[in-house]
Amino acid sequence: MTIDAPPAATARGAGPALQPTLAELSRPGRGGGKVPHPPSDALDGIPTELRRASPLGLPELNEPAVIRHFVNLSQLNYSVDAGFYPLGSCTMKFNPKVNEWAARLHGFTQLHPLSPDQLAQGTLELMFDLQSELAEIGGMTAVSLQPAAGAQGELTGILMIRAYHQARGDDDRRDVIVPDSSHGTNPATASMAGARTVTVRSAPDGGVDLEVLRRALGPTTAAVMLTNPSTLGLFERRIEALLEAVHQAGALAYMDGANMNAVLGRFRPGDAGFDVMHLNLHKTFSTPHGGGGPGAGPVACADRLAAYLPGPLVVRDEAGYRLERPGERPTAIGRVRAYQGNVGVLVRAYAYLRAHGAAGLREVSEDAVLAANYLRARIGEGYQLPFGGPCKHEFVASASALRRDTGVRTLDVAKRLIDHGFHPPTIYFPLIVDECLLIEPTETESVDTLDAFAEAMLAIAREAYEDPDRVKAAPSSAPVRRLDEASAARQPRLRWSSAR
Amino acid sequence: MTIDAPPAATARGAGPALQPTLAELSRPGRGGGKVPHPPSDALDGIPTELRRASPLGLPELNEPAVIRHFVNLSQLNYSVDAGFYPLGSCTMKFNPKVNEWAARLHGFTQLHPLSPDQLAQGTLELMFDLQSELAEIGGMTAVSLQPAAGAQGELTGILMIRAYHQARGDDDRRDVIVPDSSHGTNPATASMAGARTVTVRSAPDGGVDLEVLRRALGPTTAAVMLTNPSTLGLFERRIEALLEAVHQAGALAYMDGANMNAVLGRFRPGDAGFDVMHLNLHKTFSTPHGGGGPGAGPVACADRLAAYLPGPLVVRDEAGYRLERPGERPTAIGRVRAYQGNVGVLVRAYAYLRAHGAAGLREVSEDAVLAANYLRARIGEGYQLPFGGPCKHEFVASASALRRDTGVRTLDVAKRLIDHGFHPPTIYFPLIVDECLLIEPTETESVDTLDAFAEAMLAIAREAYEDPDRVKAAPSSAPVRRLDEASAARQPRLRWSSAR
Amino acid sequence: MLGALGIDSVDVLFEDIPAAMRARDLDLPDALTELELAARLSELASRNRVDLDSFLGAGVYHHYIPAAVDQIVSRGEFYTAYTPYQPEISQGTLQTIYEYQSLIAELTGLPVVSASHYDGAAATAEAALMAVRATGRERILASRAIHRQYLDVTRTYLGDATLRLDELPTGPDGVTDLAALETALLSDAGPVAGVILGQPNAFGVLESMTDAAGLAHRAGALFIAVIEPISLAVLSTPGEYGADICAGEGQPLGIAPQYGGPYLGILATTEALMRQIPGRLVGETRDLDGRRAFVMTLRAREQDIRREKAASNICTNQALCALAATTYLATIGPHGLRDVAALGAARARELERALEAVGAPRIHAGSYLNEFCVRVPHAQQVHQALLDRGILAGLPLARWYPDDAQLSDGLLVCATETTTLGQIERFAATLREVMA
Amino acid sequence: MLGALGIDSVDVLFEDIPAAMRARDLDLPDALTELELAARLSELASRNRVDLDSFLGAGVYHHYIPAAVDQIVSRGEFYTAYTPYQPEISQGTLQTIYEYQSLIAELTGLPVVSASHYDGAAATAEAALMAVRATGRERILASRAIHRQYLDVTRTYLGDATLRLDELPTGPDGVTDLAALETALLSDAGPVAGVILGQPNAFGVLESMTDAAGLAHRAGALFIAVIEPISLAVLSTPGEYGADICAGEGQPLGIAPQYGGPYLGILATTEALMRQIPGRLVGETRDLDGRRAFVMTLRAREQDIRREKAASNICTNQALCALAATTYLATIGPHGLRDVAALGAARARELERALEAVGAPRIHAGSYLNEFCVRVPHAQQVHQALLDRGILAGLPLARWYPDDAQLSDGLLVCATETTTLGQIERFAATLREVMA
Ligand SMILES: Cc1ncc(COP(=O)(O)O)c(C=O)c1O
Ligand SMILES: Cc1ncc(COP(=O)(O)O)c(C=O)c1O
Repeated sequence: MTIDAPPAATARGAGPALQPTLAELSRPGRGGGKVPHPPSDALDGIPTELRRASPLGLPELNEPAVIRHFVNLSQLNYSVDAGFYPLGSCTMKFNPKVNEWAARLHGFTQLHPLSPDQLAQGTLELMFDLQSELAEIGGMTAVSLQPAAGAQGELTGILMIRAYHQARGDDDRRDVIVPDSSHGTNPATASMAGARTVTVRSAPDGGVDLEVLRRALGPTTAAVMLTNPSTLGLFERRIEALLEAVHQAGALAYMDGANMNAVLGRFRPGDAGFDVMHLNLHKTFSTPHGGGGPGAGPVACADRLAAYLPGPLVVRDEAGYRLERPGERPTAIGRVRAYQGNVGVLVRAYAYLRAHGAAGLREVSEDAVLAANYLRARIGEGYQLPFGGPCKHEFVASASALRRDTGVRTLDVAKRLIDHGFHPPTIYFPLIVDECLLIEPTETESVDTLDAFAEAMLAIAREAYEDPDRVKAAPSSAPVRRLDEASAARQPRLRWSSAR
Repeated sequence: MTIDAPPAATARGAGPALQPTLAELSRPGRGGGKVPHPPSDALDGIPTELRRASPLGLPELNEPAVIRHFVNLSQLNYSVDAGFYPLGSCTMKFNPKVNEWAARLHGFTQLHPLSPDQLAQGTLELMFDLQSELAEIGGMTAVSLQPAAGAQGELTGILMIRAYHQARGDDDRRDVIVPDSSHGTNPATASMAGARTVTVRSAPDGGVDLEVLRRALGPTTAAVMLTNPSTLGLFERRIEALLEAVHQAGALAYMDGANMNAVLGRFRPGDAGFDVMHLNLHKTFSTPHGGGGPGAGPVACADRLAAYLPGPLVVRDEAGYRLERPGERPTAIGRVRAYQGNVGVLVRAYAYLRAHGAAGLREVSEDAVLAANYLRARIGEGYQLPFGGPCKHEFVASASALRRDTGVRTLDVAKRLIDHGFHPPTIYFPLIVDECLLIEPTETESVDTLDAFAEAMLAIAREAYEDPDRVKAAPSSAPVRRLDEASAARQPRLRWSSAR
Repeated sequence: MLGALGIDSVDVLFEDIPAAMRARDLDLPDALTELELAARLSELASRNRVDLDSFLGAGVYHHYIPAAVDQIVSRGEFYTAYTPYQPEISQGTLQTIYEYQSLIAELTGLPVVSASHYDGAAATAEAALMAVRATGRERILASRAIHRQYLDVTRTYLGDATLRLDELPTGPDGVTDLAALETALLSDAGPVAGVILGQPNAFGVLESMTDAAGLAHRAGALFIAVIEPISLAVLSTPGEYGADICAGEGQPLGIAPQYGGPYLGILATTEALMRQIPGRLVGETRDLDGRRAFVMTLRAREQDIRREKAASNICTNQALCALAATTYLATIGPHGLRDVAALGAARARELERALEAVGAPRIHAGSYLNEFCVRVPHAQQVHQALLDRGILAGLPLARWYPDDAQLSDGLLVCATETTTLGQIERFAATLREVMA
Repeated sequence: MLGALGIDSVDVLFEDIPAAMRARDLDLPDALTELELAARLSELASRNRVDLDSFLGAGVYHHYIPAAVDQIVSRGEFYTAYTPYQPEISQGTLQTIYEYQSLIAELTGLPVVSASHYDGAAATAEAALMAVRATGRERILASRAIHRQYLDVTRTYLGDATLRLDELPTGPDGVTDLAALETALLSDAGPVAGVILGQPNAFGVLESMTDAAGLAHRAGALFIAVIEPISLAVLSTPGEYGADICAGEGQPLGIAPQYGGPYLGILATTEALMRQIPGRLVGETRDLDGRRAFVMTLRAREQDIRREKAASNICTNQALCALAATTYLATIGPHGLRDVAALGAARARELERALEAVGAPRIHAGSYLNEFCVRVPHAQQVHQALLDRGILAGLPLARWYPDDAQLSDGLLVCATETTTLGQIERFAATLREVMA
């Protein structure tokens, strides 16, 4: 077996080294001692033809090797716990440690999802309270905690809207309108729900173009999905007219609430007239992102849609808290998860909510918006700002002038930020902005950090003029340099070969 | 405030960056939210002259800043969890994770040390079992778990020996004999216990020189302290004659059992005739070293010293387990710890013992000794081996030829190992070997790792001949280069200045 | 910062919210300090009853989780990172996903594994949609003996429009009726995109997957297996019996039950269907200096690039759970995994014997691994009586299969390597007492 | 490896052990798998009763430990490293020790802080030995109102030879008798090296440290304060009242009680005594490139260099506990620490009122912070009766002070910020019930 990574020897002192794979570390006979051996006749009840024929080629390692492998791999990662992570649209705020502690409490972790309600009163109370508190925050009537992520929340919401129209005999409403600035999950959700996606162009100020929207609306429109604040970091200023137009057309309004971190306690979508929304607990409510997940995307809705929320919800009666019984709310769209949701994530979000209270949440948004506007002003010293301010929790900048003048692209700026010790912002998203950088500092960063980041961005801009090749060659100090993504896609190697 | 560390910006991509201090990170008004505010009259009962007058200049940080600070600092450390750590005399073996889990169980951590015995039955049973099992391993009669470390175990043992002699009216026995190869704690302990330290020269084979020892023994000898296997990694071959001589002189024999990892299930000091010994749980029984501690250094003794063990021991009677009561064993030398010992460490050691059993412990020593002999043979290809084999759990090598031929010293070899990704061995200890390297691989390392380490050592030896300056300039890839230790000692700066 | 922006109140930054829409003060409980919060959460956690002897499985299992797993997933470097968009500083996450893909490929015998889905049910639903996309057909056949919740979720995902899901019956032995499958495949309700069976199925019974796969393939349908990953240490794999897709719940691989999630949706498929699979894929490549490295690949299937044409809307997934599974498999190893599977089977046979001896015989004749149904007169009341005595006697089936007379007095019970013989004895003895 | 060594059994490597001394097989319980081990340890832990309302302190206190502390000390990079002999790859440990030294210096007002000792008692004993070394005198005076165990340990450390320890009495108000101190300092039992008082003392009472320090200094003795670190957020510091050395138990700073350890022995002193302090010291310096870095310094005091002439035999210390304290102080901050101290004081005053109201008045008149002695008829039986009702009513003093009539019915009780008003009420109500 060849190990392509540089030998561990050359790199640890210099920072984390690339690691061999588990398969490469495997040695026959290693491992064991975790569980007792079964009696030799344990599997006699299983007919031979139902038994595994191929050898079980999992790697064989002992615990020291496993720990060292993953500890070293972990150090190859950039993380919020180690540095500033201004990934726009993702709200990479700090994840309080007491929440992690809470989610690991034995009483929470060991509860089986099919436990009778009487055994689950602690978690049920927590979920009940969380449902109520999220409803209050959204200005909505009812909440389902089932969806595992924002995208699943969207799917849930669109299916609810469909069920609503159908219940009214409005079977033809199958179109879902999304602005071209919307998050990719919005159109993808519409397709997944069997709807036709209608994309509408944004106005030059970044908001929805009301005229274009009005033209798109019609008797086949089921819903308009609006991210607000938008993925450009802008509050939708024409929102009153917009919602009026939607409802007048007989359609419902879905709000992608993934960006609620900007407007907690300032704006409640339900008050404004949205019919249904989701919240991203892994953004606004600080549950960690886990290298890609898990998160949670609860759906909150107004009265007229409550009947369609997926079951089971948590309800309270004389005997205490309980899950809705099968069939109890027959109009429900059905489950979207096998069980009650990403409960471990809900525990963290509940802890966050209780730690903040109303005033605290409002402060979160104030600080997030203030940080974004401050950073926006500073970044504007060296980059284009395609839209006017103020922004909300994030803002769009562009390296278009840099590209024009020096050939240095947004991608290069991002990679060079790595050499400066920062995680790059989101780049080339939203798709509608040229050489786009989407920057979200969050409220948990200090002004010192914002300044250091701004200095780095401005230094890179200067460097682009002085030594563009250096920027284009970045990163030079990361564990690896730029990757050959093209051949990865051309000849996908998605696993190690199983012959070890 | 100036931050001398390079800005975080330049280094993260390249591996962990040096960090500002907590004081430098402090900003007025940060932090809070951990505990409720007290009523304003909370301190009215305290006379003003007893109150703190100076401002409490602790740094003010919020949790994100704290976490980031320590996560980044942690990555500046080399650790067993991340790599090979062949620090001789320290037994840096892997620390199983289930032990960490166990030590953090609520029932263990929340128990107050002055709890009535009836509330402490779980921990008391664990301690009782551990006492018995350590006695069995040492071939001794009784064990005190109180000492916090090997050195405190030594002090305890020597005080017990003194008490023994005094009880027999043998008041003049105040000398403690130690070989010149002994660990520094041995002579330091003797002094601390008010004894006179007599150091005896080792024989050329690394063992005790019997003749020299016989001459040193006499009516004022209280004890001989022997590290066995010694800090040279050698089992004391003349041990039978040696113990006979000691006892014939009316002295007692103390065994420094810090190196028991070499001989578990092969050699029981009590069987051999040692009167008292300590064990280092943080070496032999895999409790982690914590960046310098805590550990635990239980003392085990033969029958004739049991009366002097510090109290309270854990005993069992009809009602269950309990601590000895004050005065119950009036000859005890008195406490050496405020309470029962480093119980959190004892839990880990108990877990390790129970995970291994008799056969497993014997295997531990076999594997440790085999690994050491294998590595010794490989290192011998490029370095001097001042003593014959076999070695036990560790061995001494010397870079004396390298120094003579190239000017490259052991210190340089050690620093260059850092560039190769390894923690250096112990160097210049024991003091009696020229250009000494004390190398202890432990049983938890794979042959692949041993080979990689040997290759690195041999490569450095080659490099010393080809490019000695490169070796002398090492490390070049660590977070810092060599330090100015002299001026650190000349003008000690032991804290940040309190004016922030 | 206000100063730098030349404003004197943060309110200025919120003036873009129309006045009429500004929120009133939120009505939420007061903020708690960390001390108070910890007390509140401890109290809630202690209100759950997790101290019973439990024989409840039904898709979620109590397995021993080696301590190493929690040490790794608790590392901030892993859990506070996000999607590895910047591979140069995300090799930790990327390599562990690649390793996850490799391990699950080894376990299932299917070479292409996505980086995670929300749970076993959502993975099953995605598998059904995938079959629809791959075949251009609109009808799914699913055994009634896959977990009820998985059927529900799949039905929800298929929606109400053109796609349709038909259930296949089971025989009295608990096995899916393959004759009925054959008929359904040929029925004029339309060509079938995919056939879904569970192994072990929802009654714990082992299906004839090879035969079912053969029938599906003969009709041009894809065959989708819903698997339990630990069983694959000893049971024939989807790869062996010719499944095109397999979906399953990864919770048994080092993830605690935690009342339903986060879990791990496993989804794997063949090379042929590689470009149809939804969700993240990580592949091996090189950097400019030729060093091996890992990167997200085949991204053109994903929502952020393809928008309405994406293979799925999935974005945030369950990556940390995939890391838990990877760490679990690396720690437990092939021999350990076989031991876990076989010891569960051995305990289950003890359980069967013990329950039968006190008058609670199995319902189905089909063979099983570590879970099975027993008949207990007045199952619901007996279940409650046992609860009162500290025993969670599995799942009463009447609630989930109200129309099935065979199951009306059924309890689905399971054993794992954590089940002790003492617990089994106590269960049997208490059952005898309660039934008397 | 055997092959490479040219041997066919590992036994060959053990032939240096004389045949007569080779051990028989060890008689130890069978090895357990991790699953079995975890079950055994859970069971032992659950056998401890830690669910009572506790008013027990006496040197070890239940404080709230922010979750951040455990996250940090659980990092393998910290807890699986050892003594930072190689500073180039140990800056993490070195800087945190430097920070610990700085924080404790700030707290105590004494500039030189050692990196940790075994516990408060061992630190006190080391302080006494340090006074002996620094003054060349051989007699220590210690208030009887420092914790009994600290007196015991100090006595053990001083040994039986030439060094001697005399106890100073306390008055009825619970305060050390300074007139007696004055007399003792002048007595012909020999010149005094050091005078030790506790603040708060073992009865919870506050001493007149300034006066005591003055008396000690006038007699050429060093003044040694035994402190409780959280109290220093609000109480006058050793630096302020002129202590030469302070020792104390760092457990309250983020370390769980865990039945006695590992804890954190705090030891701090003046610049003048810097070279007398035992234990590790870390100092700031530069590397070859001028970068700030940290390194162990003044090593010539330590055993591995100085052997029998070392300032102490200490080698392994309690570094990870010092890290816990550092993380705790960084997390809680100056305002938080003051709140902890003051809230404990406030709760203690509630406790005093509540107990007094049911007939258990304070014994001493001296002022106190958060711990005090109350008189309860039949204290030992009442204590047991309260235990049976789920209340741990502090420490019965008769066992520790058998010869002191004033304390024979005494209970030492404490409150901290974790004590709730509900617990106080329940304590008082139950006490009333039990005493009736
Ligand atoms: C605006 C917006 N909408 C929707 C989503 C999708 O949420 P999730 O990733 O949780 O599925 C995201 C984030 O990824 C988002 O930023
Ligand atoms: C041989 C030997 N003896 C004694 C000691 C002292 O033990 P400790 O460091 O636990 O005080 C050590 C280790 O440091 C040692 O290696």
